[in-house]
Amino acid sequence: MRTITYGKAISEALHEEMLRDESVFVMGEDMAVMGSVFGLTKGFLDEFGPNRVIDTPISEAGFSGMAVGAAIRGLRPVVELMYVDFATLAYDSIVNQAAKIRYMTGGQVKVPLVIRAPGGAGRRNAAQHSQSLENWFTHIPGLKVVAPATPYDVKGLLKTAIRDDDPVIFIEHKFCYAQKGEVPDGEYTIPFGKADIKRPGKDVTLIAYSRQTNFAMEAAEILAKDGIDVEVIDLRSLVPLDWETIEASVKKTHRAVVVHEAVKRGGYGAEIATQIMEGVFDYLDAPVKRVAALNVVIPFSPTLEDLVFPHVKDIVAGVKDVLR
Amino acid sequence: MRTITYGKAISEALHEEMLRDESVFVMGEDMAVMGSVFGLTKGFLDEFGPNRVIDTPISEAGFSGMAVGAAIRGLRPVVELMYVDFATLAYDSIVNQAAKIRYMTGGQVKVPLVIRAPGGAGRRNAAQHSQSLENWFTHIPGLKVVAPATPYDVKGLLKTAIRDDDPVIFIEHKFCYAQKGEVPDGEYTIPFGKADIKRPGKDVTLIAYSRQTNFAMEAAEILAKDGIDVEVIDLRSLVPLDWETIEASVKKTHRAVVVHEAVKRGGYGAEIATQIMEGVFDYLDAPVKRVAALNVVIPFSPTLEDLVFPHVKDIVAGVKDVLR
Amino acid sequence: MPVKTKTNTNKDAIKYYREMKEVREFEMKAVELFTEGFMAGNLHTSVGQEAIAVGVCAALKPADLMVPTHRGHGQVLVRGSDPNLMMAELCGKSTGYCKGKGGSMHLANVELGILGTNGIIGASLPIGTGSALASKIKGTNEVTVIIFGDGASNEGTFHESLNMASAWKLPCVYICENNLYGVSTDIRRVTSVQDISTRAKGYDIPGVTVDGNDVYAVMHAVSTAIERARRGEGPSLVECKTYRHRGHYEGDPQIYKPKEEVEEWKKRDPIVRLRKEIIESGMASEAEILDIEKQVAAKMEAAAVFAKESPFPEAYEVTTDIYSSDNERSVAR
Amino acid sequence: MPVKTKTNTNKDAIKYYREMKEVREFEMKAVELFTEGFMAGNLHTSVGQEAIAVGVCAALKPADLMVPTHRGHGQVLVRGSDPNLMMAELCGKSTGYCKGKGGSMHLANVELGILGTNGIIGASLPIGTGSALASKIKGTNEVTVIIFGDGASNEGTFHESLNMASAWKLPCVYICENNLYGVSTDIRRVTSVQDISTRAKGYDIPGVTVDGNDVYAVMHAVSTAIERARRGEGPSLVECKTYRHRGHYEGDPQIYKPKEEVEEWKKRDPIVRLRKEIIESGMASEAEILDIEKQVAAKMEAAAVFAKESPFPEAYEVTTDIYSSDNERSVAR
Ligand SMILES: Cc1ncc(C[n+]2csc(CCOP(=O)(O)OP(=O)(O)O)c2C)c(N)n1
Ligand SMILES: Cc1ncc(C[n+]2csc(CCOP(=O)(O)OP(=O)(O)O)c2C)c(N)n1
Ligand SMILES: [Mg+2]
Ligand SMILES: [Mg+2]
Repeated sequence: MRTITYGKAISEALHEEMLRDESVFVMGEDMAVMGSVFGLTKGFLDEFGPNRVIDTPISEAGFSGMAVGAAIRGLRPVVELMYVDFATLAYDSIVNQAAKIRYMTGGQVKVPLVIRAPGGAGRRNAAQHSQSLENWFTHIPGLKVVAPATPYDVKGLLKTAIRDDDPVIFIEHKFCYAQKGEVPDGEYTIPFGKADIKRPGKDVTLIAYSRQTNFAMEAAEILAKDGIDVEVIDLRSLVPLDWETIEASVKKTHRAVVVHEAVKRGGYGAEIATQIMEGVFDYLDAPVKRVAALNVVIPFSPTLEDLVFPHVKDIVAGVKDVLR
Repeated sequence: MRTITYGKAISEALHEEMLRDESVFVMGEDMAVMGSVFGLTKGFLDEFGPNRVIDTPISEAGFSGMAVGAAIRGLRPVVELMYVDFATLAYDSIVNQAAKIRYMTGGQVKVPLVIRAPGGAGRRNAAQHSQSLENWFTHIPGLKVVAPATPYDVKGLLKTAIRDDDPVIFIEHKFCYAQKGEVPDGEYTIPFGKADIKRPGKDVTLIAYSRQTNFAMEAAEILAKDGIDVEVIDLRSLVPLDWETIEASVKKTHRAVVVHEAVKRGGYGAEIATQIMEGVFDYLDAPVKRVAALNVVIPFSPTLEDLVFPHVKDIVAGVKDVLR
Repeated sequence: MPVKTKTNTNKDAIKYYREMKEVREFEMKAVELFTEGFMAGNLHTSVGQEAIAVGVCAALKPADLMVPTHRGHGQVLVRGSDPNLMMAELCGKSTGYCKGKGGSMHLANVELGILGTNGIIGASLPIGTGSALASKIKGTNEVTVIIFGDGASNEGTFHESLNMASAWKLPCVYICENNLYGVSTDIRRVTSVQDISTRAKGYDIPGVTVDGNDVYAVMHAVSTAIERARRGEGPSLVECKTYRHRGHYEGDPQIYKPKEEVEEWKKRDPIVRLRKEIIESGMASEAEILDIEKQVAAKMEAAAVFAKESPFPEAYEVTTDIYSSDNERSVAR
Repeated sequence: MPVKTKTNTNKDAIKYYREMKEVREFEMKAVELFTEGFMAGNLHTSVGQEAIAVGVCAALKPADLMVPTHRGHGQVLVRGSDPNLMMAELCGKSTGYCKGKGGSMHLANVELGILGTNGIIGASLPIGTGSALASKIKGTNEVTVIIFGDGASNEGTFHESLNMASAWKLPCVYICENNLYGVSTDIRRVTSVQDISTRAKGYDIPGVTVDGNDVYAVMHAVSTAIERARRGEGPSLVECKTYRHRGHYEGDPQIYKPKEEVEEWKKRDPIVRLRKEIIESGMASEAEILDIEKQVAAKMEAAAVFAKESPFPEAYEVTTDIYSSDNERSVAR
């Protein structure tokens, strides 16, 4: 199979969906002339024209709200927030409009809107450009939330997101853009709410999403050398959640670790951990362990930043912890 | 002891702190001439003048950001968001500015800012005026988060919030404003991070905050008649959290229920439940139970709205569940 | 002098009168139900401001779209909605336009192009601007009118929306109902300009202020703006000066308004005014007008009865309509 | 013709030249460290725009406050900050102004009234406006200058801030560095007005556009605005037209800029221009200028050495400074 980057996979998904369906358009800062700051829409302006590849002013509240309006009118906007941290500015459009309009109107409308936004730390982008904020969105009914880790997944899930009739918060990881992986040539999609067992195992269930999936895989390799057989579950979509896969795995392993790059307090890891406790308490031989970021603001200094969020060694330690 | 409403208690706290410290000022929509839509600052304009009792335009992003600027300059702004749902509009000021400026400047500044905002459902205010959003804020390091239930607590905690040098998200419950309780005449404050055991008990630990504390107390009364001795812990402040009180209680009761009005998925209940599992797993005789709102948008229709968030009977059922 | 404008006809005048009266009666009936406890939550009436809803709707073509305000009963009604289904919605009944899930603040009738009133001040502007963007992308020629209050013009979304609409010449019209107050706050105390329409200069678009209690003035100004938008020349800002007679919401004692101001504006009641014009100019007799009024009253009484007699939504409805696909699972956990 | 303005003196001209040169050298040194891998993250240089930082700072009194942009090295430096501590901050070192926690995008020097650069476009406006509100409440007479880009003027916070500042006559000055682009986006493609200063009309405040590459023009316009603000007459909007020579951030190949435009603007380099003026008018000899340049170069070289040799923060620093009280417990869980 051919190997492409996560960034290229996103680009292909956007391109294919724009070819497939005229109602799909992309909008955001520096999407057209520059082809996005991460280069994901290079060439799109020439191919699809300025009506479907839109450079916006720096007006996140405005253009995200416009996307809601356009979605209600039957188009399929794919909006980019340059960093997920800027969701603060588009927040009302997302939370009080996109997520709620269908319900508030008693089902009169659909809101087929995708908001793509890179999250994640490690690039020395400091406090306002490095956050992982997915749990804000899982807490808002009406939103679907997706956070893929690999080129294969990001492509298949983005295509699904674009075809989905609900607002989807599509969280990419800026560190993954350059990362390569196998992606088939032909057309495929990946359904929401279907976790991927990236590595089967019998001793511990290790649940991750986004970039931490890759760290989890590395940790599993290391642990295998110590004779610990880790099952790595990549959630891929947080809402809807594939509970069945988690349940089956923990029933088998009796131990679980949840890992994410977001701040631990109030994060999605607590949700997963609690659901495991609620669902399979009697199977648990140890408390579910969270491996997550410190409850701190993200510092600029490289040496400090590396202390904030989980690395492979932290996951290894976390797994060993639940086996003690 | 005299009995006053929760609203009056807030009003007194604001008034006393404004008298005590010239650097305190209030600002928000309809705070001055009208004395706030809930009547909490009636008479303040005449007493303290327009420089310290400020009617803003409907510009939440602007005036919340201005409050951050004024706080950095050494004043102590107390900002009202008319409904916590409008935090979406002030969100960048709260999340990327207020919470982070101290850290980003390496401790050069303090941000003594209070954002007061009523949350909660049940008043038929529909989807955009009824949410409980505290877990967004606990997830942002740099913010303190407080959610009092009673007149006594709201007064003492608001005074602490105003004197605190950090940004405090002070969540009131709109249903509590008219509710009465004992409040002493003299000056007092209540420290953050000190939960209140509102009712001691030995069978189950019932953890709540904001209005649900009152429901929890009612539920405990009912359960007492069935011979179930419930310990009700009112967290009062979510950040900082009084873990010691929770820990001691669960070590005693071996069972815990967490209740809140916010949507269950991604809520603070998961955080508490997980911390209990992490901290005292071996003491638990049953999984920690969450009693929380459905994962839905809040409907206008009274009959539907009442199905969304926990009522006394739901808490009673929840407690019985963990005793089974 | 409304009756002197050139496009005015007897038929129009009477139609406008009936429409304004319908809005007034609808809302007074809602107030009644509210007071009697059949309705809960926030009820924002537009009593005194009805000429704007009527003038705006008169300027619209069938395919045009509208994003009304939180004070939007009139706009939704005059555009052609059924008062029965509206009143039912205000009462939270399953027969309402939104199955009772929306209520007064979230009235929508998308079939008629009414994209929904909004409880978030300022949110209607980007949504409506996005509708206009959709028309541009689709290459169709409907226009979106976006209605909002004076207070909303101080939200950042006003700025962002008008800028993009102007820069991209989007087919929309921004209509500001300036009733001088946002809740208790006199707009002049918190706003840097006397007339909201002045702000048009900051976006290089036409801005005009009209008497919002003159249905013809509103209709003409909005028509001009719509035509411009339809020609692809971009948006305009139309400010309609008006006044709300009742509280911001039902129950608001309006202590913040000077008595004389209230009295002054009550004299300019758009309904009283048009009624007088019609009768004085002989377009209709008082008897004919009384007859219309009787019909309108009966219609709104019927709406109240319909709403009262309608059932509340069934319990299962609480978890439907959150998602259009995979709803059950996405709500479950 | 900058040298002909009446307040101009030899001493000023040379001071301004030295300051502009310091900014340029500081940033080129930063680029060097960035390229060599001593610095990471986003580095936004202001090469080509130095006259604005210098002109603005020349207009300030010691107690005045400043909220710079994300492209704010020059503003922070010229206001009196130590290049050593700045460069250390850019390298994430513990000796930096923010102990390495902020970096280039969050430079602050609050002692000098520099309230912090900001990574969120548009966030500087309300923060600075709030600083002005604080002055009003305190009854003191310092003025806050708020600097932001052309792109930022399309954020809603621009609107909300200018409206409140105008309505309440707050002592601040809004200074727009219009370098024609926000990242790759030509401001003219996404903005409804030719000159950002036109927007002042929407807030009933003075608005002026000046040549941002002319340090005197900037200084005069900002001085006038500051005096007005200090007299309690409210804010002004000063637009400084300029151009950035380097990429939006280091590494940006600027494919979106027409070559001729770049060439045209490079000719208007504010530093080259003032140098020429000084020498031609005889205010200083080329030798004297060369001497200044040597001093400046040495200073910035020293800053680079200082930054390189400074230690990274110790690990415990990651959890300090989140809260001013109860930090440990509030971070723990
Ligand atoms: C974002 C937001 N802020 C505040 C409110 C509370 N609120 C509801 S209506 C209103 C006043 C709106 O004033 P205006 O836009 O003039 O409309 P009017 O009510 O006068 O018709 C306010 C402040 C809200 N609903 N949304
Ligand atoms: C709210 C927000 N949106 C987008 C960005 C990404 N971004 C950083 S700088 C920039 C361009 C800013 O343009 P302008 O205001 O003209 O300043 P300039 O960079 O030209 O100095 C953008 C879009 C951001 N940092 N914050
Ligand atoms: Mg109004
Ligand atoms: Mg720029």
